[in-house]
Amino acid sequence: MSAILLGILALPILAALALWAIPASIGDRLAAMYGSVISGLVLIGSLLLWPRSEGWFAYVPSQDQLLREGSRPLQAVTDVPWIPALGVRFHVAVDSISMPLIVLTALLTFVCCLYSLKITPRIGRTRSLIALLLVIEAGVIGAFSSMDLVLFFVCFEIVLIPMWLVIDIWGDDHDPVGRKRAANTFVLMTVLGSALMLLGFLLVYRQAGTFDLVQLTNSPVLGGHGVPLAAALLIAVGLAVKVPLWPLHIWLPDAHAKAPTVGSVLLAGVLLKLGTYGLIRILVPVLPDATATMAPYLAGFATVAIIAGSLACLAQTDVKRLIAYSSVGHMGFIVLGISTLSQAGLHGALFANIAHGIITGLLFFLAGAIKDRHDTSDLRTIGRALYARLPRIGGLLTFASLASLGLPGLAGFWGEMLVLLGAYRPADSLPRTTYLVFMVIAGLGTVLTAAYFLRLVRNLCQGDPAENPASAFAVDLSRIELITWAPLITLTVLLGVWPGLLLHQWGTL
Amino acid sequence: MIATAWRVAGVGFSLLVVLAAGLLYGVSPDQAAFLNSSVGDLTIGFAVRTDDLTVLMLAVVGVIATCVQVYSLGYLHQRAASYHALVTLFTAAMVTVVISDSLFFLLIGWEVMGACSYLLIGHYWERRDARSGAIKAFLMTRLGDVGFLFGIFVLGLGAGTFRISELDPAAISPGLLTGGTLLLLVGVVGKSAQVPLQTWLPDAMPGPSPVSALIHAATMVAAGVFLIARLYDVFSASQTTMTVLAVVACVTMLFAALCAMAAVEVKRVLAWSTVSQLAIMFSALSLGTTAGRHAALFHLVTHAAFKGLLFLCAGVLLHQVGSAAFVVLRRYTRRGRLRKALRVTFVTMTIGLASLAGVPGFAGFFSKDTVIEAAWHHARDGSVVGWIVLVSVCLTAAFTAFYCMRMWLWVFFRTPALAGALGAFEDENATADLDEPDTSKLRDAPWVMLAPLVLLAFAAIALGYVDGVHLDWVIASVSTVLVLLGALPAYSLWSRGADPRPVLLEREFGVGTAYHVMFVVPVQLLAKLTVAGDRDVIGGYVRGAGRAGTLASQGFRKLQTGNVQTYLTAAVVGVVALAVLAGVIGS
Amino acid sequence: MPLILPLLLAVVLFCIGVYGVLARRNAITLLMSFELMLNAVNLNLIAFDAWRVDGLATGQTLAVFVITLAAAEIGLGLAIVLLLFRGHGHVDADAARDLAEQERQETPELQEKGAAT
Amino acid sequence: MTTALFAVAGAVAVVAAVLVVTSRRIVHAALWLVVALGAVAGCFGALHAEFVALVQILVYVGAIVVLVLFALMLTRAPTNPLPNLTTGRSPFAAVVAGVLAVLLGTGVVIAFGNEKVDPVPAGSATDVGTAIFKTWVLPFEVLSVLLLAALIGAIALSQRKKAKED
Repeated sequence: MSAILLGILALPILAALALWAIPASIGDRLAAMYGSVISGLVLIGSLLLWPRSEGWFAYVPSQDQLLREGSRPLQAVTDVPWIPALGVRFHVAVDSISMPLIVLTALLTFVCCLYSLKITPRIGRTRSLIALLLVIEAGVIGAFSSMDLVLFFVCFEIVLIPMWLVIDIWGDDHDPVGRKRAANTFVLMTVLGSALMLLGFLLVYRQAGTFDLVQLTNSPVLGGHGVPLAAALLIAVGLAVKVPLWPLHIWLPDAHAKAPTVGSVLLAGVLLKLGTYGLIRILVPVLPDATATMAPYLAGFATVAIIAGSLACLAQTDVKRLIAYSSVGHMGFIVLGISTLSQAGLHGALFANIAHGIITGLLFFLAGAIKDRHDTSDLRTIGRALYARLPRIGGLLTFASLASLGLPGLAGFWGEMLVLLGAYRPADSLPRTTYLVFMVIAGLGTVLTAAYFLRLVRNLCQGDPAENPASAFAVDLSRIELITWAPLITLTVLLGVWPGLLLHQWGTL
Repeated sequence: MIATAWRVAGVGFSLLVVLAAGLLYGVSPDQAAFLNSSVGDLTIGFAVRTDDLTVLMLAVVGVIATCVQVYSLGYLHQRAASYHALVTLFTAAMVTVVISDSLFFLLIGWEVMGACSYLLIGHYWERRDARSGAIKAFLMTRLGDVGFLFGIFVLGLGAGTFRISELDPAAISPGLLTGGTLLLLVGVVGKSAQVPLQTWLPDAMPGPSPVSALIHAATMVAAGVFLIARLYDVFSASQTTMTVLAVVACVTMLFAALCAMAAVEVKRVLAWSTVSQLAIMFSALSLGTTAGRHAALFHLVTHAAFKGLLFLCAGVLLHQVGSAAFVVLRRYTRRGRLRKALRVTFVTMTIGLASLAGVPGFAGFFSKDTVIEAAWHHARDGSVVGWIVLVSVCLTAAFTAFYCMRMWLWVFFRTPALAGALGAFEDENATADLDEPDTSKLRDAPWVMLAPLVLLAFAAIALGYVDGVHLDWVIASVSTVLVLLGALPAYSLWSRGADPRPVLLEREFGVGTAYHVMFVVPVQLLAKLTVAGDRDVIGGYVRGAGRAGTLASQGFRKLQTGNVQTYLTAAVVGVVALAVLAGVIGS
Repeated sequence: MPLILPLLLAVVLFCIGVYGVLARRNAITLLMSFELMLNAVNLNLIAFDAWRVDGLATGQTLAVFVITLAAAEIGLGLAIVLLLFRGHGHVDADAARDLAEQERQETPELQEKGAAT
Repeated sequence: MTTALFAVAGAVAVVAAVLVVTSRRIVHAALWLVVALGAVAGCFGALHAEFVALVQILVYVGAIVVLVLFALMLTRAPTNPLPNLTTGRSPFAAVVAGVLAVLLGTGVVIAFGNEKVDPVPAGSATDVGTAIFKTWVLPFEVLSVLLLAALIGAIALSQRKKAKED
């Protein structure tokens, strides 16, 4: 098992290096095919790793109890010293929390590579783009599987630079200054956040004397004030930039609006999850008391994010920005779920993580398709009546919008529902009345979410076809689009009707 | 090709529902759970059940859906594939609601119905009113659904289960019970278009008429009534909730009936009448007695028949004439052609209206009487709620008779008044009434559309007798008098060629506008404010940080003079300072 | 002989060299001051060699090496000074500011970083 | 005896060094440098490092200073006193140098204040030569390469400029 994990970590990196070693003249098509094969292999590997047991090591005090309850918590463990002087170890493993996210990462990367077979940014240089995507994949999988704070930090950072390049080089070709600015803002804010996070890690190290997550989880840093609180605050702020939590979200709309389609998909589908994963994996188990002290404030910001994100969407005129802002709202739900510290909330957050990755990935693919066909993502320039011009894409957009607004029966619902359920009954140490208020506001946020998605459908898909004649060259859903989107659509429906597929993985957190 | 497949699938599915209802009839109640997963101490998953209520609703849904699907074969040719697919999904969602034994499973059906209604109302998305009507429908029901979801939380966590059959009102503390049922009621109010979330239903009329029939007769709005009937034990255990329900229902039935009296479009009249009739069902439920529940369900079934019929008739008018507005229909009527050309439609619609109005002998009469009777028995036991319900239902019966009569006369008959009552509906240009439409091509709809009409017309009479006729003659005669009291003024106004419409009623009490001003405008303002805030406040900090960095770098750049000696001086000073520092720290 | 004597002499010579490097204008004088500093270092090497006799003559050998290096350094240094003279017509170290960043147009992304959303 | 010799040589070296950095005439400064370096060579001799002293005189006085004088001639250094001999920072530079001297002096005194040197005659050419060619032969060879590199560098620097001027 551990060989598979090491394999899916190393394969994309090595493949990317090999790809750069090959002369640039191999052609875009071949590079994309190469990327598809590699990421396909990673996907297969990640599916082989899929855990067959329940349980999570985090809330289980000792190894003995684990064995008694009959759950195998960590799989594919590799634990070797890395920087012995600092006590840093190369400790990677997977469990049921990280596994779905790893599979999601592998899937989205695979889909992005497949998509690049036919549809690539106008700037060209597909070979480098594919290589960067593979590096991102390796970094993200590394972050999801690392059981050491420093290793997590390193992987967290590895992802940034390729993403910065992706936005900077392959971004919106009409606006070089804007895409450079967006990329810079993205990388600067995220680096600032991760610097704060590293400080928090160091404080944890000072208190506990180890960077190892397994040890830290089993003997957490207790105390809700002083140094633990400072550490929790630093880690939370650092991760909140990545999530992004209001008011640290400002990099997100720009980055998404300027990024190429595959960049947006990976950014929204995978990179944002690093933040929430960090909150669940590090903040909650390692600093439980401090997190409890902080949780109501975190929940407050999350609630503001839900409302502010939705309101901002209502006033957007750019389809990619709109979807980006919708991410702010959805990630707000996830953070709210985490900050309830209850089982339902955490389950909800984990579920919403996956669902958001799938649905928003699909939405960004659709937005990219619409943008490619009209050479702009501005709603007013695109015009209306997409149902008449591009009926299949319009229909899929409506489907994805409905999924994203949390329609029961599609994947988006269960996460939000469980989060709200968690807010209805948060952990015992938290002020319940406050959370009830948050729950009601968040519930109204879902109505606002519906409002802006319906506005999008109304302004884009519906309308009088006579006033918005079809462009001559606009073709409806192409085969490659259908192939690449099909897994996302299928998963959206599958997880919607059978949430247990994921929920039972997590057992009792 | 695809369209044909979906047509077949749609009709087949609805027949399957009917078949299922037939097979389940008489089967002893049972439940089954599947796809469960536990979250902490809660179990979240799906469950189905079968009992009398399920079978009854399945039958209603199946029959209406079959009628609608068949009718649509003739009615709709544009974008038929997506239409039939959505109607099928819509039916399936309602079936889900009906057979569900898990609150979450129910919620899935509940909200998927909302989404389907949104998509179907927006079927003619070229039209502005269809677009806004669709959005309004979805958002208002969604708002109610938030309350519904919270209600599920309260009740589910209170009872420790999300299974409907295991929800025991005795196990839930009274406070939670009242809170939970009130929250569920919010969802019901949204779904069934009761006050104060009533405005979406009349605005949903731009959708295709068969869809309206489906929404109004068997699915969507009926789901609210069904839900309370399903959770009747829980609801009736909370007196507060039942009182609130009664008040909401009574206000709604009068409000909606008044609005219907001033509406000038067939479908809008019918929409308001649906709101009003649903309120009658809710008022019966709010009595909290077995008789009340029975009366409500009885009325639900008869209402499904005659309301489905009426909407399908309106569809024929729309399909054959091109409009269902009084002002257009009357141009045909004045030549006397409409009644004669659309003979089947005229007859069936007359039956439907008679049933709706509660003319003795028709199904609506019996079911409404059951409601009045239940209310009377409850009132006689000294219940204030009973009295309120009784009075409101009686008033509503009169109002209903008024607007049914008004519509029937104005649509199908030439007024005996001078000049054919020019300008009764045409406000701006009275002489436009004199335009002579070409009536030569006017003929009745194809048989696929008429067959459902005939079937439903039969049901609109016969359903009154399936429950066994047990009339309280006093109540029957009182309600007959009420019908007459309502119908006579309508007749006299018509015969004088006048149709006074109070502004307040015509504008539907200004609720829609008020909501727009109260909610939509502030939200839009807030949205602009948020974007501006993001750009100028939060973005301002980020930009400020960037600018501060730039400024600092410009400042530091001044230090870089290019003079090597300066650099060296600084370096030596640095070394000295560090040495001093080390000495200080070391000592 | 007290060890402190050569050491102090080295300190004084070194600091005179530092002063010369920091204060003189003429580039050649700068080089001369460097030589003074190197000599101070050599002095230290010799003194410590004499203090701590190790039989390998480490200090003296190193001093010889340093002298060699000094020769190389002065060769290169003078070549640079000559280049400076050819280019500018003077050998004033204070006036030679070619290393300073030229005033030029601000790069756009610095100016507008994080601008309008 | 050696102490006295050393003291005299040291005093001469200090005075000459001060004159090197303060002389208004650059040529004079170069000549004072000769004195200073010679005095330092004397110090070496007093410490029984005769070979190094000789090398000092040969290389420094014989080669380096001559090179410096050539450079002065090539750069047309004026022989008359210069008005702006030092930069505006000279007082500050003096302070810095003084503080550095005090600091280093204090450090040296604290560290080695009581140590005695008993110079033994170990600085003969034989001894040092043996050390260099037995123990330090490898660094010596490396050093030769470095010298070569410096030589080439100096040539390249002067050549390239000429080529450009042409």
